[in-house]
Amino acid sequence: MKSLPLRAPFAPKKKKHGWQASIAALFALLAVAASAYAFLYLKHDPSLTDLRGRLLGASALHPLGTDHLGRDVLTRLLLGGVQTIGYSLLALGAALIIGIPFGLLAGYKRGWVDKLFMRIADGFLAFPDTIVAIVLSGLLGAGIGNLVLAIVIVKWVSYARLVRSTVLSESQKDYIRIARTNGLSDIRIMTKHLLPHIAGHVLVLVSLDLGKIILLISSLSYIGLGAQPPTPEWGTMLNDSRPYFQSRPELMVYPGLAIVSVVLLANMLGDYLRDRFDVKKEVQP
Amino acid sequence: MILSIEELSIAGRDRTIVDSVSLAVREGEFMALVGQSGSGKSLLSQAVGRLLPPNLHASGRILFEGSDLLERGPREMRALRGSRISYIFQDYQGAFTPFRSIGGHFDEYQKVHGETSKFVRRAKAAEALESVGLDAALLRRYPFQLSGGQLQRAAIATALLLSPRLLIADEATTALDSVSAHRVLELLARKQAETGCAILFITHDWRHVRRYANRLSVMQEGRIVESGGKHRILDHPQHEYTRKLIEAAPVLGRSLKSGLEEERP
Amino acid sequence: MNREYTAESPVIAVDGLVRTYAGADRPAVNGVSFAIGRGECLGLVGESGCGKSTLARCLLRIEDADSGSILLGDTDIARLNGRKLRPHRRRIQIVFQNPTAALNPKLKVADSLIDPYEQLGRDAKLSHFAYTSRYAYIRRLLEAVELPAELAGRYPHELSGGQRQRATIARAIGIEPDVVVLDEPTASLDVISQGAVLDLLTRLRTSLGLSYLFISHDLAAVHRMSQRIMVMRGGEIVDRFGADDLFAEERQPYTRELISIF
Amino acid sequence: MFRILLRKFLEVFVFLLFIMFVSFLFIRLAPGDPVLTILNVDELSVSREQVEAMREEMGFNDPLLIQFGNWLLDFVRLDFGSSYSTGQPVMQTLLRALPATAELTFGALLVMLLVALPLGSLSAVYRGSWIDTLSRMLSIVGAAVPSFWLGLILIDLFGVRFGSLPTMGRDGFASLILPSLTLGLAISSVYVRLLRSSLLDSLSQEFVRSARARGLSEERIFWLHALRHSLPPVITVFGVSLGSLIGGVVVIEVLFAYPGIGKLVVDAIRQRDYPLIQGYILIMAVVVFVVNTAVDLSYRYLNPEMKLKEKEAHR
Amino acid sequence: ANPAAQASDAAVKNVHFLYNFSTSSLDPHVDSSYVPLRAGITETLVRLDEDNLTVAPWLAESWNSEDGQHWTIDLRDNVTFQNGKPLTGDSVKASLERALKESAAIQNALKIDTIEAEGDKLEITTTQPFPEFASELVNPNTAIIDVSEPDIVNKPVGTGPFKLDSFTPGSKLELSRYDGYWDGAAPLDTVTFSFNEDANARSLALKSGQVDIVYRPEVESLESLKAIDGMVVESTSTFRVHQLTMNMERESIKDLNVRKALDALIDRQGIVDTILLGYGEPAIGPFLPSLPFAPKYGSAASESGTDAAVRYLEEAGYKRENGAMTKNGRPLKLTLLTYSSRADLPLIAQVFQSDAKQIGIEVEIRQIDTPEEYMASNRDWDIATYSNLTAPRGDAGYYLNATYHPTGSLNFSGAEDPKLTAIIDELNLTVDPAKRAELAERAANYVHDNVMNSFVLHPGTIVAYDGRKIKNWVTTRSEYYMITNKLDVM
Ligand SMILES: Nc1ncnc2c1ncn2[C@@H]1O[C@H](COP(=O)(O)OP(=O)(O)OP(=O)(O)O)[C@@H](O)[C@H]1O
Ligand SMILES: Nc1ncnc2c1ncn2[C@@H]1O[C@H](COP(=O)(O)OP(=O)(O)OP(=O)(O)O)[C@@H](O)[C@H]1O
Ligand SMILES: [Mg+2]
Ligand SMILES: [Mg+2]
Repeated sequence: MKSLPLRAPFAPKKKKHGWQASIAALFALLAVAASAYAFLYLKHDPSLTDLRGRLLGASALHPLGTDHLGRDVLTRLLLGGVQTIGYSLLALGAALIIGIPFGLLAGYKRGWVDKLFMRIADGFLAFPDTIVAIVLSGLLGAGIGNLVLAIVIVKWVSYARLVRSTVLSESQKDYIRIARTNGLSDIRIMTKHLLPHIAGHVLVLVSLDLGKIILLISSLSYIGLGAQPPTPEWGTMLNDSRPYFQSRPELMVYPGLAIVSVVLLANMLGDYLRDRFDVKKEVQP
Repeated sequence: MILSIEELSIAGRDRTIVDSVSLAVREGEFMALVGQSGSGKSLLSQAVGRLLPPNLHASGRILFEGSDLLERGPREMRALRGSRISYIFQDYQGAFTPFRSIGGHFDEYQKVHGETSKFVRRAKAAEALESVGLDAALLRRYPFQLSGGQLQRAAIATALLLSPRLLIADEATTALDSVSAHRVLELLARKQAETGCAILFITHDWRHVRRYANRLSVMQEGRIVESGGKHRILDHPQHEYTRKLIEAAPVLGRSLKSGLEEERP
Repeated sequence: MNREYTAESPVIAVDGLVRTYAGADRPAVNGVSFAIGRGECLGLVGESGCGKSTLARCLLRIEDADSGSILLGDTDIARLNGRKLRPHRRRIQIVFQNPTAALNPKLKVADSLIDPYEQLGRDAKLSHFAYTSRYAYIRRLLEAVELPAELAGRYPHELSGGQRQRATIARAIGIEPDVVVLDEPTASLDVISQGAVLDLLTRLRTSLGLSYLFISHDLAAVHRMSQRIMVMRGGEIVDRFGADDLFAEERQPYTRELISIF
Repeated sequence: MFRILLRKFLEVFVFLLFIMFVSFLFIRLAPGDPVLTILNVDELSVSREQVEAMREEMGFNDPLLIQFGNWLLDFVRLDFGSSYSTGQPVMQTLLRALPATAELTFGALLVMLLVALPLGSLSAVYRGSWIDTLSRMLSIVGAAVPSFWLGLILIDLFGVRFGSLPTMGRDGFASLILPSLTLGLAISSVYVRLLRSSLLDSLSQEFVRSARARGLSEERIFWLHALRHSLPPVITVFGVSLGSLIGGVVVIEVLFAYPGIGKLVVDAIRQRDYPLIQGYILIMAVVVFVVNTAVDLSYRYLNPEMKLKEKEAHR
Repeated sequence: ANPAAQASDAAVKNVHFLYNFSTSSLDPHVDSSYVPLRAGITETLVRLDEDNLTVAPWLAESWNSEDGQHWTIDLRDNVTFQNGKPLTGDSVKASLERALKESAAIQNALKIDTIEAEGDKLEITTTQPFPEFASELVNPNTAIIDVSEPDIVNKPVGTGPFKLDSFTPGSKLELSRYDGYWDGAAPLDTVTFSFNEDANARSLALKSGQVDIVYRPEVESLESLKAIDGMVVESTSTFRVHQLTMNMERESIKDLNVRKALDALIDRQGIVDTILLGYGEPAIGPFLPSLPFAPKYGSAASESGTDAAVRYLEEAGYKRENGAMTKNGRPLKLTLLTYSSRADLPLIAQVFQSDAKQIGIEVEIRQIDTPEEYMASNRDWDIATYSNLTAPRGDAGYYLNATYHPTGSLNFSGAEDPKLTAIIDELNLTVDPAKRAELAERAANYVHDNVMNSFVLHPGTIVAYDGRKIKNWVTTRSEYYMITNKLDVM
C-alpha cells in the first residue's frame, strides 16, 4: 500500500459510462439474436444423440464440435442460453423480491420485528441447500416454480441481511428522521429514501450471484429440480463435461465462457446502474 | 502575498461556476469574503487546497507562497494541507469521522503532523477545546453527541491547532451564538497576532467583517464584484450589489440602529 | 401552567419537557414549558449547546422526551406513536440546523421537497402554495426561498450551504403547517437572502396564521421576527419577555450579555 | 447482568429448539427414509415385509410429533443419537470432522482476505483504471467458474505439472494450500466487488475530505477512516456466507479428499441419515447464530451511534 | 507418498492405493464401504474364488449342511489375529454375534438362529432352510475380528495380511505388514490406502506420482494415462448390470411386444463403446456370462436395432402416424426415470430417449434423487434406468429374490409371475450348487424370454497403476479383494 503512489482525491482517469452501456446493450442484442437464430434455423436437434459422432472437434457442420453424446454443442449452447438465463433471472428476481422488503423492514423497524426476522433468517442459513431442494422436489415435484422456490429459500437471506445492514446505519441519519416527521409512511420511507442507498451493494451482489445461481440450478437439476435432461442448460453442460476435463477441456470452456459473458453483462449493467445511484460519481468535464 | 489567486475558474460539466476570479491574501492579513449565497465562495476556497468535489475542475493559477498549487503533486499538497493551510468547512458535521471520538481526531491530527508525545497531544487537545469555550470532557464524545455549535467550535479548534500560515474559514460561526462567536473570533484575532497567519474568512455577518477584517472581497454569481480595504468598501461601496448587501444587514433594536459605522475598541 | 407562558388559544403548548441523553450527567432539556398562539412567533435564544435543538427535536417527536407533555391543539403528542402520530404530523414541521444532514444525499432536491406534500398536504387546502402540478408546486416553493428553479434537478451535494438551507425551509413551509420549528434557518444565508426569507416567513405567518418557534443566534433576526422571546441556558428557560422588552433594564444579566456582545 | 445473560440464553435455546423442530419436520418430509440404506438392499436380499418391519421398529411410522417428542427427550439429555449408516454417535462424528472444516474455512478466508482486500480497495481507489478493470474481470470469472473446475486446474498446475503440492488428504499445512486456494478464490469475487462498491461510497463522504484537509496521508485515510466505514456490508455478506461456506464446500472436499463436514452431510442427506443431518443443523444453527450475532455486534462497534441509541432504547 | 522421502528411505516397501469411495468409520460389521476387508485388514470365513466364481474357503477350511439349515464350519488352524491372539471358534462366534447385533442388514441376510462354538468348529443354525448361507458369508460385513479390542470403529483388528496403524476418517488408512499372517507375510512393509471420490482428481494423483494404484480413474483420462511410460490400465467386468427396469403395471409396458421393442432399441454395443469407452460388456441377461449359472444365449435369441423395434411395435398394434407411434389414436409416450448417483445412467437414458424419438416414441426423462424409494412409492413411470449387483457373492439368490419375487424389495417392475416365483421359491430350498445353478439359469431365461427387464451392460472396473513399480496386482470382479499378501513392488 505504502509504495503505491496513491493519487490525490479522486484524480480519476477519464471514465465514461457510455461505452459500457452500449457494449452491454450490444451483447444483449447479440445474445437475443443468436438465440432467435437458433430457434428459427436450427440445423440440429439439440437432444439428438449420435454415439458414433461424439466428442467431435469443430467442423463446418458442428462449429463447436459435439458433446459426449454426439449432440451439437453450438445448438445446445444457444438454446441453453434462453433456459439458463431465464431461470436464473426469475430465481434471482424472486429472491430479491423477498429479501429486500424483509431486510428493509427488519432494519427499519428494529426491535422485535428485527429480532424475529433475523432469527428466521438464521434458521434458513442453518439448512443445507441440498436438503431444501430435496424436500421441495420430493414434496412438490419437479418444475420451474419449485426450482425458483428452492433458490429463493437459499438466496433471500443474503439480500435481506445486506439490505438490513445498510438500513440500520442509514436510518440513524437526520434525513430519515425528517422523512418521518413529514409523515411518510414506513413503506414510502423504505422505498423512496432507503432504497437508493441499498441499490449499490445489492446490484453488486446480484450481478455476481447470477453466475452462482446458474451453477446452483445445474446442481439442483441433478436431484430433479429444474431442467430435466436432455434440455440444454449451461450449468448442466458444464457439469456434464466434467469427465472430459483432460481430454476435451473446451467442452467445459464453452458453457463456462457463456456464463462468464452473462455475468459480465450483468455486472456491467449493475455497475452502470450503480453509477446512476452513485450521485457523487466522478465525471470529468 | 501569501495566497494569490489569479484568473481562477471552476467549472462543472456543463457550466462555469466560478469565472476568472482573482483574489489575493497578504501575509498576516484578515481577508473577508462575503457575497451572495451560492455565488461560489465555498468552491473558491476549496479550490485553494485542491479539495474540490470530483465533478468540478479548477483552472487558472493559485499561488501559495509563490508557487502554483494547481501544479503541485498530491504528495506536496498533502504536506501543505493541515500544517500550512488549514480549513474550517461550512458543513461542520462533515468535519469529523462519525465513528471516531472528537479526541481521536485531535490526537490523530497531531500525530500525523509529528507530535510524538501522547501526553503533549492530549494536553494540547484539551487546551484547544477550552480555548473555544468547550469542556475538555467533550473529547471523549462522538461527533453525533455534540450540538451544532459545539461541533463547529471543535472544528475550529482543530483548524487552529497547528498554527497554519493560512486559515480558510468557511462560515465558521454560523452555528454559534453571539457570545461564543465573539469568543471564537477573538481567539482567531489573537492567534493571528501571535503567529502572523493569514485568514481567508468567508462570512455573511457584517459585524465580523466590520470588527475584524483588514480587507474585503464581495462575490456575486461566480465573480468578485468588488475588492478593497474594509473601510473603503463599507463606507464607499462602488458596486450596486455591495451597496445592497451592506444596506440589508440586520440591525438590532434601537440602540444599534445607527451603529453600522460604530467601531468597538 | 403559569399564565405568563401561555398564549391566547395556543396552537402548541409544552409543559415540563425533560430530555436526558444516554450517558449524560444532566438533562439537555430540563423542564421546559411554553405555549405559542396562532400566528405567533416565539423566539428562542441561548448559547451554543444549551439544548435548543434537543428541544426542537422533542417537539417533532424525533427524539422522545423523558417526561412532559406536548399539546398540539388538544392532543398530547408526547406519547403518541406510529400510526396515531401521523395525522398530527401535518400540523408541525421543522427546519433542521444542519441542512446537509437533513437532505437525503441520494435524492434530487425536488424529490425531497415533494415529500411533505405527497404525504401530508394532499388533503390540506393550501392557500399560498396551492398545488396545481408537481412542477409548478416545486417551482413555487423554490421561488419563495429565492432559489432558481433549476436546482430542483440537482442533488444536495451540488448545492451551496445556503441553498441547502433554503431548500429545507421551503420543504417545511410547503404544506403550510400550523407550527414550524425553525432551528437557525438563516445562519448560512447572505444578508439579502436572509432578509428575503425572513420577510417571506413573516408574510406567511400573518397571512396564513402560522406559528413559529424561531431558534436563532441572530438577535437582530429574532428581534425582528418574534413577538415573544425566551432565553435558554443549561436546558432551562431562564428568561422570557416580549420582544419589545429585549432592551429593558430588568432583563437578566445573561440576556444582557447576549445583547451586549451583539 | 445475570438476568440479561439468562434472557439471552433462553432466547438462544428457544431459537435452537424451534430450528430443530422445523428441521425435524422438514427432513422427514423429504421422500425416502434410511431403511433401505440400513438394510443395504443394494447388496442384500431383503423382502418388503422386512423393510416394513424395520420401518415400524425404527418408529418411522409413528406420528411425526411423537417422533419429535422422542428426539426431544434425547436432545434434552444431550443425546443426539447415532448415525444410521455407521452406528457412530452423531456429535462425535461431526465434531471429529469439524476441525478439518474449520481449517479449510479459515484457510479460504485468509486467501479471500489476501485477494479481496487489496483488489477491492485498489479498484475503488483507482476507479476506472486498469487495475479496476482487471479486478472486475477476475471477480466475474471467479463468480462464473465452478469451483471443481478451478480446483482441477490448480491440481493439474501445482500437483502435476509444476511443483508437487499435495492434492489429497489432510496432512499438515501443505495439504491445506490447494483446497484453501480453490475455495478462497471462489468466494473472493463477491467481496472484491462489494468492498469496492462500499469504499466508493465512503470515499465520497464529507469526512474524508476533511481528513484530507487535515493533511492525513491517503493510506491513513483509507485504513483508519474510509475502510472502517465501508465494512458493514462486507461483514454482513461474510456472516451470511460463512454458514454455506462450512456446509457447502463438498465439491472441494471431494476433489481434494479433504475429510470435512460437508461431505459427511451430503452423504447423510443422500442416505437420509436423520440423526446426522439433525446434528449438523444443530451445529450450523449455533455457528450461524454466533457468527451473525457477532456481525450485529460489529455494526455497533463500527457505528457507535447505533450502540448508544440502543442503550437508550433499553432504558 | 513423497518421492524424495521414498528415495532416501528405500528400505521401506510402500504402496499407495487410491480408492474411489471414502468412509468415516471402519467398523467391519457396519460400514458398507468394506474398506477393512479391501485394505487387507480383515477376512471373512469364505471368499469368492475369482477364477471359477464359486465360493471358496478362507478362514473356514470347509463347511457343510445337509438340509440348508444346520451348518458346520471348520476353521483354519494356524490363524492369528493381528494382536497375536489365535482365531478360535469362540472368537468367530463373538465376531459373528457382534455383526448380527450391530447390523440389522446382516441379521436379515444371515438369518442365523444360533451359533455354537467348539474348538475350531462352529455349529450354526439358521431360522429357515437357507441354502445360500455359505455364500452370504462372503459378505465383508461378516468379517472376523477380535471383538475384545477396545476401538473397533477406528482400529479394528482382523486376521488379514496388513494391520492398521492409523486411520483418518474420510481421508486415509496407514497400514503395515502383519508378520504373523497365516498365508505367508506380505512382501510389502507398508500400504497407504486413501480415498478420493473425484475421478479426475484420482487420475491426476496417479499422474503426479502421489499414488501408485488408482481404483476407477476417470475413463476419459485413460488415454493420457496410457501415454505415460509404464502405466498399466486393467479392466474387468463386474457383477453389476445396468438395466432398463420395466414397470409392468403400465398399460403399454404390459405388452410383451412393446417390451421387446424397447429392448431392441437399446444400442448396447454403442453405449459400451462410447459411454464406457469399451470398459464394460454388453449385457443380454442379468448375470455376468462368466458366472457358472449365467445362461448361454443363442445369438439369434433376440433381434435388435430400430427396424426390429418398429416391427415389434407393429406387432403390438402400433402404427406410425404424424411421426409418432400410435395405437388406437394414442401415441406411445413413456416416462423414463434416471438418477445421477450412477453417472452412466442419465447418459444411457438420453441415448435411449434420442433413439426412441427416431422411431416415433416420445420419452420424457425424469431425474430423481433416490431411485429405490421413488420407484417403490410412485408408479407413474414406465421405464427406469437402474443398476444392480446381480451376484455380489457368487450366488443368484439375492438378485432373483429381490428383483422378481413378489415380496422382493427391489421388485420395481411389479413382476408377479407365478411361474417365475415358483422357480425362485424352489431355488430358495435347494442346497446342491449344481441344482442351484440350473434353477438360476432357468429363472434368467424366463426373465429374458419375457423381457421382464432389459439389460444393457455390465460396467467394468478399471484400475490403473504404475507397472514399473507394482507387481502382482489383481483386479477382481467382486471388487472385494484389493490389498493382498501377494501385492509387491519391483
Ligand atoms: N459539486 C457541485 N457540483 C455542481 N455544482 C455545485 C457543486 N457544489 C456547488 N455547486 C454550485 O456552485 C455554486 C457555488 O457554490 P458554493 O458552495 O461555492 O456557494 P457559496 O458561495 O459557498 O454559497 P453559501 O454562502 O450558500 O454557502 C452554487 O450555485 C452551487 O449550487
Ligand atoms: N446524542 C447526544 N448524546 C449526548 N449528548 C448530546 C447528544 N446530542 C446533544 N448532546 C448534548 O446536549 C446538549 C444540548 O444539545 P443541543 O443540540 O440541543 O444544543 P443547541 O442548543 O442546539 O446548541 P447549538 O446552538 O450549538 O446548536 C449539548 O451539550 C450537547 O453536547
Ligand atoms: Mg458556502
Ligand atoms: Mg443546535
